Amino acid sequence: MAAGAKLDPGKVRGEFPLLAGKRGKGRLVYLDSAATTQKPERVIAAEARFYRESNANVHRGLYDLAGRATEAYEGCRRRVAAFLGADPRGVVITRNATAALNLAALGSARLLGRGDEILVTVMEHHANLVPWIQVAKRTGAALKHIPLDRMGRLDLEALPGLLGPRTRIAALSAASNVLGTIPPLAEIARRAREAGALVVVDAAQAAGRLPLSFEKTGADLLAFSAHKCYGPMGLGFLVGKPEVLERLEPLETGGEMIEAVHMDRASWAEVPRRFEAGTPNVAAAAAFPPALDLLEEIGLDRVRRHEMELTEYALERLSSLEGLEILGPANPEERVGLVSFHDPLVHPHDLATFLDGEGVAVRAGHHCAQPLHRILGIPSSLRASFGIYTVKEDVDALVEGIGKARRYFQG
Amino acid sequence: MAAGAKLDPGKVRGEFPLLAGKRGKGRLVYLDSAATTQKPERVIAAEARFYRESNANVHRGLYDLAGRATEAYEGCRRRVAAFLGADPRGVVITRNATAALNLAALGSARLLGRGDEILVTVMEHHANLVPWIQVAKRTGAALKHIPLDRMGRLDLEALPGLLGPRTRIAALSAASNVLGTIPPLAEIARRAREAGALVVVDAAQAAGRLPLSFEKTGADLLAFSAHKCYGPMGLGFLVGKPEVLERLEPLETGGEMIEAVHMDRASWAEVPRRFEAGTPNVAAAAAFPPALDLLEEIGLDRVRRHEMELTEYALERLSSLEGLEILGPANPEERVGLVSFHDPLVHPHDLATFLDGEGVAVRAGHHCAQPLHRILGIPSSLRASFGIYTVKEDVDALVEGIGKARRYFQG
Amino acid sequence: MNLDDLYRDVVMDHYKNPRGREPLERVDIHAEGANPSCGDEVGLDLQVEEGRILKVGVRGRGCAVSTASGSILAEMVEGLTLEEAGRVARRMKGALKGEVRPGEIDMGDLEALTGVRKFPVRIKCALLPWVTLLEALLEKEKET
Amino acid sequence: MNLDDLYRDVVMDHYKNPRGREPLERVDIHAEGANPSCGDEVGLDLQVEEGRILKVGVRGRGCAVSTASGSILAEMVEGLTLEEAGRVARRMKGALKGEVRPGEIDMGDLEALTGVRKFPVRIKCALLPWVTLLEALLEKEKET
Ligand SMILES: Cc1ncc(COP(=O)(O)O)c(C=O)c1O
Ligand SMILES: Cc1ncc(COP(=O)(O)O)c(C=O)c1O
Repeated sequence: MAAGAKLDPGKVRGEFPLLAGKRGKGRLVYLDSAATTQKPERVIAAEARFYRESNANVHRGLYDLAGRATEAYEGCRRRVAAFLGADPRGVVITRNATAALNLAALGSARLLGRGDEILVTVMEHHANLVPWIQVAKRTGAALKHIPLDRMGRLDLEALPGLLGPRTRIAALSAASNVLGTIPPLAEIARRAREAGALVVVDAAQAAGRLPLSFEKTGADLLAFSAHKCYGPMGLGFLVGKPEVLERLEPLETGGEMIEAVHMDRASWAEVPRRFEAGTPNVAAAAAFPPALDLLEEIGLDRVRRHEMELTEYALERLSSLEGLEILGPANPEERVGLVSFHDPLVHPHDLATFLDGEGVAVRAGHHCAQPLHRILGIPSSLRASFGIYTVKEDVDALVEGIGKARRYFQG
Repeated sequence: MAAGAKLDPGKVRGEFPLLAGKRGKGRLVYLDSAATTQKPERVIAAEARFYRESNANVHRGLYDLAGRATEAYEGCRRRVAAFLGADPRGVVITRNATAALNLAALGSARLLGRGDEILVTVMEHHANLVPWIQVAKRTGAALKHIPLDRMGRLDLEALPGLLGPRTRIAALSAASNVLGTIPPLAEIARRAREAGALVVVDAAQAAGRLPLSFEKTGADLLAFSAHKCYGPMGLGFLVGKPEVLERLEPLETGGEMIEAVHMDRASWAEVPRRFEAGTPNVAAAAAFPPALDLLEEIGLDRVRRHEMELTEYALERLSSLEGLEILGPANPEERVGLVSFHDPLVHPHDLATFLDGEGVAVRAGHHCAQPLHRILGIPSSLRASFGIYTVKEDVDALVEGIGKARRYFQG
Repeated sequence: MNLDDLYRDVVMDHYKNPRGREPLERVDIHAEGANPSCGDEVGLDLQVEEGRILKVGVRGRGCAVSTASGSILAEMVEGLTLEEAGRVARRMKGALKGEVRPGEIDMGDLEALTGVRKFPVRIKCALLPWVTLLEALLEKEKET
Repeated sequence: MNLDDLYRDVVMDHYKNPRGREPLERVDIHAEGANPSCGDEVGLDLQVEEGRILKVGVRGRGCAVSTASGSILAEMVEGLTLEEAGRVARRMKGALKGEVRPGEIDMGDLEALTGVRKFPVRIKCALLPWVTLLEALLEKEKET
């Protein structure tokens, strides 16, 4: 793509078979990329090609096919490391972001004791909250929460009162999946580290949306899912500093992750293999690098600008709907490419079902963030989220659909 | 396939693109199906079709596409339940057999206390041993091991001395991945249950090889991997009685598996969803039913007979190699379709590398069963394992290859 | 899928003019129900005399489907004995889940709600008031 | 991939007639190494005088690659000071892992082993004796 040129979502769309085709009444308006992105043909083809040409189990095989499978698997690890500017020895391959965050949380139980504190935020996805609740219960540590300010941003003024000498871990997302909020991660990470805490970043909504450098985030551990990054399902990552990973206890044990096993005791392989028990999802690992290629061919800066423009446009158009309550910061620069809202006139369920009838796919519910919705005082919300293939017409279709729905349910 | 007719592996092979094609010098002799099976075209195509036509996240989506994805995912659950004659409410979808066994083991920690006993066997794969070592360490329970008799079978005479009122769990495989041994599972399960123990079955090497009925195994919980059953990678199952699953603690927490989440506490969804945190591998779930269709079109009885004949043939031909030590029972009826052996003349590594040069893919090593190899008094072994596409000529190529290797390394 | 299968006229009428919304003079049985997955909540009040439901009060406002379902409930169970109400609720549950074929039983206005079966994710919405009623009756039974 | 890249004549010669197999008169440094992933084990004995390795004893029999590698080790480090042996071992490790290009350093017979780099899973086999030597030297250093 020519430098400076904008991302052309219409062109990008051509790579995505599910979006390229017609469906029912017309084109599919897919506004649920925050739940999972659509997959480009090159990813689909790479997974099939793996099964047709290189399928074997990894590591232990001394034959050529197993060597190729191992290369595909380790190649994915290196590719992800390069994508984030991280050390490949610090890339643990997991099932999804949730598994990665569970490993981070439960694996650090050994670092926590009664009276220690874990700092999270009130806007976390359940995946970056419930595992910490569990580990707090198990270790006697206490959970602290960074609150929101009235603009839907993290309230940094509360930080001094929350960070202290007992803060062992600070776990927060690089972008909220409901508010869209991008917190000042590097700053929070710096202050948390100064307090002596490990920094765990849930990058599920940031990876593939924002230019992301492991080092610049300030994270000790960072989790994300391939399927939200135009890659295959069944694949996620915990990216960490190798010396931090060394301190975690493996969650699952079994084949591939051991060094020596006796009848009644076992020792672990080196990091990161220690955290990868059993046969990994080699096919998915083989299919993910092409997704990262696509993102880098476009350029993450361009992806970011594209999402920001869509967000700005969506915020503007949605504001024209009388009474609609839009969640999160007003400034698109402080948000990733998604907009959630509450319509006091039509229930989110009815709205989502109605919009589906119009060919517009959005998500209704608490988006795995019940505590946040409780704070916001609404049982659920509707979320429209964007990807590299989203066009302004998709936003138009959403806004028109809401108008129609209001007439249908209120008229 | 006509009733009574034999499985025609030559014909079956046509469905497997990796085996149908030529490779290097000639056809690929794939003898590592116990590590992972090759995939039929219909499985590869189903996974691609999911991404092209139905890709969405599951459960929470109120739109048509998400409904289709949910149906694919829940359809897989029902299909697996039907395959094993189990209750769909008892089918937990996991990453692989290892994850399923970790859930069984760590999830039952709450049922164990100091002085309780866990019965395993000395032939277990690390996946069905190390998690029990871990849970024993955590709870103060003790591990007991069913030994082998001189024929490579489980020594049932030792059972009365091993089963007692403190035996809470008996965990064993339905077939050994090294010896091939099929233990009298139903009998052991019955006796374990009489002693008051829960029965956990590692069916990783039995599913897809033997006609398998959940009820007849006598298992309370049963684990297996799709990728060893002609299905996709990144997919496994813990099949259990729903009331037994109710007693297990979830291992991973996060989205999808919760009922209600508050800032500092959470409650779990019903079984089996409680054990499925985060975005599942829907694409793999969509791709597995066609593999089970293929197996049932052929008929598991025929698959079993085919593997037994190959085993018999392999045992016979390998015995002709002077000095070769074949592991496991002599009777093919007591074995699944794999044969491991130790050649005192050529090291397993050299043999495997040499055979690869001849286009024969076998596995060398301890096959994730270090304790068993220690008992057998060998550091590692070579394993040839069969599938529905394996032909007698594959066994011939193996035996000839070993002869050549001996001349190469000894001559 | 056609939206009008779900939002039939009868349903929309119950949604826009829900029955059972007046506060009761006396509450003899009360239950709260919730769909944690969507955050919807419903409160059911029953005024009972000699084992017969005199009046039903429904509180909380969910989506059109659950609101209509609650309204239909209010209309249908008023005047029934607790036992009859339980039987009706169990039947409705079966019909909504597709375990009982429509037509097999007389469902009154609830028939209109069975369109929800073409929208599997919405079945929970229609079920909520009925499941809550069943729980209320169960609680009552335990008491006595 | 060609098998003869791995099993070159020099390698096969070392494999079939491994050096350093006689028991030593005196063992001054000893170390055990293992590749847990394949179960191979190697024992290394060094007889040292005034900081110089007089004789090397290798025990345990692994595959052709590790056996040849051990034999080459025995030949190469005899006569070297402990420091020199450590330097050689580190270089060999680098060369086998592909971190140092062959030709950059004089590798003697070990050059023949670099064919292993085309067989990534076998690199560990070739490394085993050298890694064990490095550990032995490290232990010794700690002692003094
Ligand atoms: C912010 C955030 N964290 C974590 C997750 C969990 O990701 P996954 O379901 O892929 O494990 C999600 C997605 O649902 C998310 O949006
Ligand atoms: C007997 C047995 N149990 C468990 C496993 C683990 O299976 P997976 O690696 O698919 O989790 C295997 C396969 O390696 C096996 O052979």
